[in-house]
Amino acid sequence: MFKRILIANRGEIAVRIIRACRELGIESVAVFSDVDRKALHVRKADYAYHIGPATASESYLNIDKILEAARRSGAEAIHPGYGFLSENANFARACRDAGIKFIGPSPESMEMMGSKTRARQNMKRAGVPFVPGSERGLELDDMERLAEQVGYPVMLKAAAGGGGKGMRLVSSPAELHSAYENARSEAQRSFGDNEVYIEKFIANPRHVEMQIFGDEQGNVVYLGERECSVQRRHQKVLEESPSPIVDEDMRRRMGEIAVRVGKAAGYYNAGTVEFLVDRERNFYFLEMNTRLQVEHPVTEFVTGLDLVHLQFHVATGQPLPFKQEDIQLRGHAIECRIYAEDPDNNYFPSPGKITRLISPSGPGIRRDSGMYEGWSVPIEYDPLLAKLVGYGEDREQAINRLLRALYEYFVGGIKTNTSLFRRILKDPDFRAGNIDTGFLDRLLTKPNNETDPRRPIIAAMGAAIFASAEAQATLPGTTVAVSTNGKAAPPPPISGWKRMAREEAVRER
Amino acid sequence: MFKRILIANRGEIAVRIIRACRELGIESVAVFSDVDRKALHVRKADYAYHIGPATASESYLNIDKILEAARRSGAEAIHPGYGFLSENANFARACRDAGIKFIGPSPESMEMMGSKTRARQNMKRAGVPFVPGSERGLELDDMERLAEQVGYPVMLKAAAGGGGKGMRLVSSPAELHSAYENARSEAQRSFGDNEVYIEKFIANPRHVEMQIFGDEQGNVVYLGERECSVQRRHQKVLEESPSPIVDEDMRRRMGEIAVRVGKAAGYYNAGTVEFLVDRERNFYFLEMNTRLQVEHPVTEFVTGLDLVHLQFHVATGQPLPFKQEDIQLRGHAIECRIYAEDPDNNYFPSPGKITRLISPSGPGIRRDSGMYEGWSVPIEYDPLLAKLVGYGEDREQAINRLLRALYEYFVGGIKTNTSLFRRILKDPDFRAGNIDTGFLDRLLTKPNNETDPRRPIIAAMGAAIFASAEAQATLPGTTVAVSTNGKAAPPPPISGWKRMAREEAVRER
Amino acid sequence: MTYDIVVDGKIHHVEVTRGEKLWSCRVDGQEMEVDAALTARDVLSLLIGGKAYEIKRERSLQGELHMVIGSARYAVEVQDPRSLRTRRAVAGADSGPQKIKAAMPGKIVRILVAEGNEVSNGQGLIVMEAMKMQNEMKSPKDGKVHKILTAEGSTVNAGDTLAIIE
Amino acid sequence: MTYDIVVDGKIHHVEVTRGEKLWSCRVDGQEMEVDAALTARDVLSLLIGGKAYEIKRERSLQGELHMVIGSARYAVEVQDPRSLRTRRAVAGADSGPQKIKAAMPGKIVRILVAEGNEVSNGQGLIVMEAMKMQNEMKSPKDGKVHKILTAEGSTVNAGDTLAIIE
Repeated sequence: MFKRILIANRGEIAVRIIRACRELGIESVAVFSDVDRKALHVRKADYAYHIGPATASESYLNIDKILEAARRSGAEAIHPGYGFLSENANFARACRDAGIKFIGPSPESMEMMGSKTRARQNMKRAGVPFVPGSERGLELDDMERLAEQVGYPVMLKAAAGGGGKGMRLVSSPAELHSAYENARSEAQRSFGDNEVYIEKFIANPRHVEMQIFGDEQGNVVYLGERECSVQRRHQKVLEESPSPIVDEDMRRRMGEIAVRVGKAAGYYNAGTVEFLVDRERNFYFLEMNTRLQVEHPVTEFVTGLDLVHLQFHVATGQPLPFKQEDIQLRGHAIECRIYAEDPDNNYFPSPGKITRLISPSGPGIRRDSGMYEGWSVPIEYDPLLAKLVGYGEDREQAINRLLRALYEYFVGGIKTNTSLFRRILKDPDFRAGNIDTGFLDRLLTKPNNETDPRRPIIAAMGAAIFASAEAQATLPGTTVAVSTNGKAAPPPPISGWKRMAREEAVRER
Repeated sequence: MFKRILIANRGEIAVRIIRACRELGIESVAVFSDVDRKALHVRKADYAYHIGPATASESYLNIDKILEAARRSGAEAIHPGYGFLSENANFARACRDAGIKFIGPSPESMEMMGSKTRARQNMKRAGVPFVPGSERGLELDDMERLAEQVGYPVMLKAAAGGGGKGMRLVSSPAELHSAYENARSEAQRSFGDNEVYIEKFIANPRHVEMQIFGDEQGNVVYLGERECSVQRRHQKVLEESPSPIVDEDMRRRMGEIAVRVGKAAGYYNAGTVEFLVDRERNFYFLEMNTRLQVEHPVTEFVTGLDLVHLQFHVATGQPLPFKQEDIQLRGHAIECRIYAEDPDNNYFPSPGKITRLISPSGPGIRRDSGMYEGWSVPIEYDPLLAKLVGYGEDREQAINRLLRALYEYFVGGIKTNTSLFRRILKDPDFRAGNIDTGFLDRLLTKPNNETDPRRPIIAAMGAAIFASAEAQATLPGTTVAVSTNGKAAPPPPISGWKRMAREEAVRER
Repeated sequence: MTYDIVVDGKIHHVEVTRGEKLWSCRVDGQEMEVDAALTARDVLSLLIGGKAYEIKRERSLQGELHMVIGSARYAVEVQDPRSLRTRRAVAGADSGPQKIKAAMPGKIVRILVAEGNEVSNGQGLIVMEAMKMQNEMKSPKDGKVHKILTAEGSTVNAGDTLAIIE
Repeated sequence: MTYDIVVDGKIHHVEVTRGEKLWSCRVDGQEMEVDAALTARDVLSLLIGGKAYEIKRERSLQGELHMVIGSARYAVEVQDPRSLRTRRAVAGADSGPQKIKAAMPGKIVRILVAEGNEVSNGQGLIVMEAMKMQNEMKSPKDGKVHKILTAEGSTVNAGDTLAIIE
């Protein structure tokens, strides 16, 4: 096994990988930008190296700086996490050239899969089903012709893309031109590559993906699917495994195709094959993600495996320690992505200082978090703070445990989207498994009435008791100045409380 | 399902049951003594009733007060947790008479099993294997005779006992008299019953127990064993499932005997049948615990079931939702009991205010806790603060994940036994599965050298930097007064830190 | 002590008096005996006739005071009855000119309206990019774009006024 | 600034100076450049040539200062070099009369020795019951029971001296 591994990432995924290192007796090396000196991944690592300013391109996306940190730390391998350099074949190649093991697939597999159009060609040869559309990036006029051919609505997608960037839905020829320009410029901004291709648009599909795992001996297995249809602006918000609509037979067929995709790409380490599923449960190859997914914990819960341990294992060149038939799926798991964003304000990002953090635990609850009380969420990066994952004997128990855990979760000082998950998990359609990629947008248009008429009165009383207990330390009759002191943490409990505490102490004897 | 359930307990188990209530949409009713007004179980419940002074006999052990609270709250059922009234048949009967469902077995089963000697008679009839000894409580002279007969060493045990109270090992006739008297008086003190019986002593046995579950239709299943050999003073410290020495065949035989025990007692709800296992892997019936065990989470991890949900389910009169053959055991789980006690001071209890609490989470880690930062651990009750449970694909991964989690766990202000678990989990014998009830005592006699020569220097530097940063707010050159302020929480960061923070802020731009 | 407390825009008149063991509270004329205990910083446990409430107090970056009960969050303003701010706080919601402020630092990607345009409640005004996400700031009311105080491509700080709707 | 710091009974001479970005530290003559950051209350993050240390500071009920690094805990005393307490702290361990104190409130169950008895290091002296557990308090050294200051059955408070061994 490796002696020392550098994690070229930040936040919850860096923490999760550092934990895996500690579990296996591997020394972990963190890297951090100026604004991440106090980040949790730096606190938890055995080594930490500063790699530059907040701007990702000058730190977490900077290949030279990361390799320099790896050399200085003597790391034998690098885990890229997700995002940042995780799907950058040049980085994987640079690691190889530097004699450092990149924990992931070969740069060749990444390149083949990285460009959606090339992936498409290879997969077609492997007999993988596709949504009708263009094989590769098109100029506007070709695109107009093909759009007419497959029929509107159509979807424009960035060839180098992912996570919804550079995607545009076009429902009529009139919109195609501007959509095409926007998609190209956004693709250029996001990926430095403005190649855009076209696909027939499938109304309200499900997004189901299959986890695969390969070793360098050429063995590839599938570890069950994940349902990722609950999305906002093409961003996954909640994922689960198994999918409510996938039965054993469909799982086997989808899994075998995913394995074929992996083998066609000479794939090893962890990968995910994404499919679109239509109402008739036909599925079409969407894309392959050549990295560990954000949502890998739901697969870990239902398989009982640790995918990061497994990544380390195969990266050392050893074969997979099990065969397809050894995989035992059991129970149901659901992941909620806790973001620093304000549900009451159009999900606007909400960075800042976490003044209070009360975290859930207990049966069936896993929490992968990158935050802690007193830490300030920087504005420069993705607002994912933590992942709350619930396991249950069945889907209903997993849902109920998550609702319980969300009830316990309190993040003070900033806004988070926890209330969104309460809405989702209580929604009758969701509970019945009736979800598709349009589900969340529909839900958010419904009025949100989580109200108990008595509560506002309790809130008023609580505010008065807080104020009264503290006022007694200052001038009687004055009130708490709400506007002042807002940015600082609230003042410590003062004599009003102290007296109250003393009284209780007396009472308790 | 019940609408409202009262939990006649406190601490982590009350919290765990309250969580199950919330998950199932059941309203939870907590009860609390004077010193528990701020306890976590009171914070988490939907209702809470004060039931008297700190002394358990006047609160948590007081049947009338608990039933009164149940009546006032309108609870339809009572969950007793473990300890306190959980194995008190009179309480179960009083609940029945009050028309409140006791979530557990019938008072009749409890009585049959409550007295070890009567249990023994019934089990013998059911063909359950026993350690040679007396059928019932004996007078001294009979005891001397029988001791000669089965041969020394022998063990004296309280008929009404449990958890090591009233137990005495006697290795020669000379010791029998005083041991007998001590056992009787301790039994009287602990259980109000001085009946004491005798058993042949098996050197360094293993303690393995089988979880069973019954419904009121008479179905009884077994849910796998738990190895509980790691004990200090006959108190379980760490438990795991499966046992390193139990294979499928032994599990089936042990499980079937446990089911026979349950059926012989007309048992329903959750119960545990304890066995002694000798070096040849022969097992002997020890006792039956007619309650949910502290260590039930390890069984929940390997079965994927929620035993408290299941308790509620069968308590409503419904049959078990599965059959024996549906039980799927997978992976390995280990539980560490985190106690407020000082490993460096002979494991002396260490109550007091928790000034800092940093809790582990992440893959394969479950934490059932009754503490929170700022809470004061009362001196009146059992020092169990929390249970840290680790799951893994196999035993080694479970051990490594626990070590990782223990590394993250920090409880400030009081002492806890976390360092003990690091010693156990790193011990070669433990890792090889070579454990018996004498294991821990042997381990504790070994020198504990968890030392890194560099660390004390780092500690000194850290102390100096803490002191320097704070000193600059006061008079230069003065040092931190260690002796003062000890009881209060440490002072908030002051201008020394503020300046440092500002400098960092500047640097980070 | 007596307070006027605005909860989500509605005023409640609250009197609280600490007794030996319990607090006597009167909210909008309704009497209650309350067992109140501060369990942790900013965490208040209330027992009212057996019913338990945990109230978490939070001050947001913008300085608003919130009371969080279970999963419900309430914006709260504690008022000295003699002050006038209450009425504003309650009335303010819809009448008069509204400032569109940047809730956090970011970059202005697009401005969708021009000064003088009529806008309706919920209509998109300005697209801002922050934390790798584009967000549309919408009009809080039907009205008219009185002023645009920023330009496409410019970087803004939290609290900056970007536009005024009247 | 300069400190004599006692870690688990051993003195270290420590000089710390805060620079622009880093702290210059000299411990027992050894020079180090340290990147120090307070990440949370009582939690200090140190980076020394890439190696990361998290140090948690704790004051116990008895007022002792501890530094916790990873899973290791160190009893620390920060000394003004001019004071004399240091020498005591270091020497004190074994010489002179030792008080046996109750670490917490409890009940004395049994007293196993009498005044004047010779006792050896680790020998049981007093059995105390607290938190439902009986605990034997042992002699910290070889010596003689100078005084017994409690009786069987009596209730004692934290810090009470129960016996003196000389």
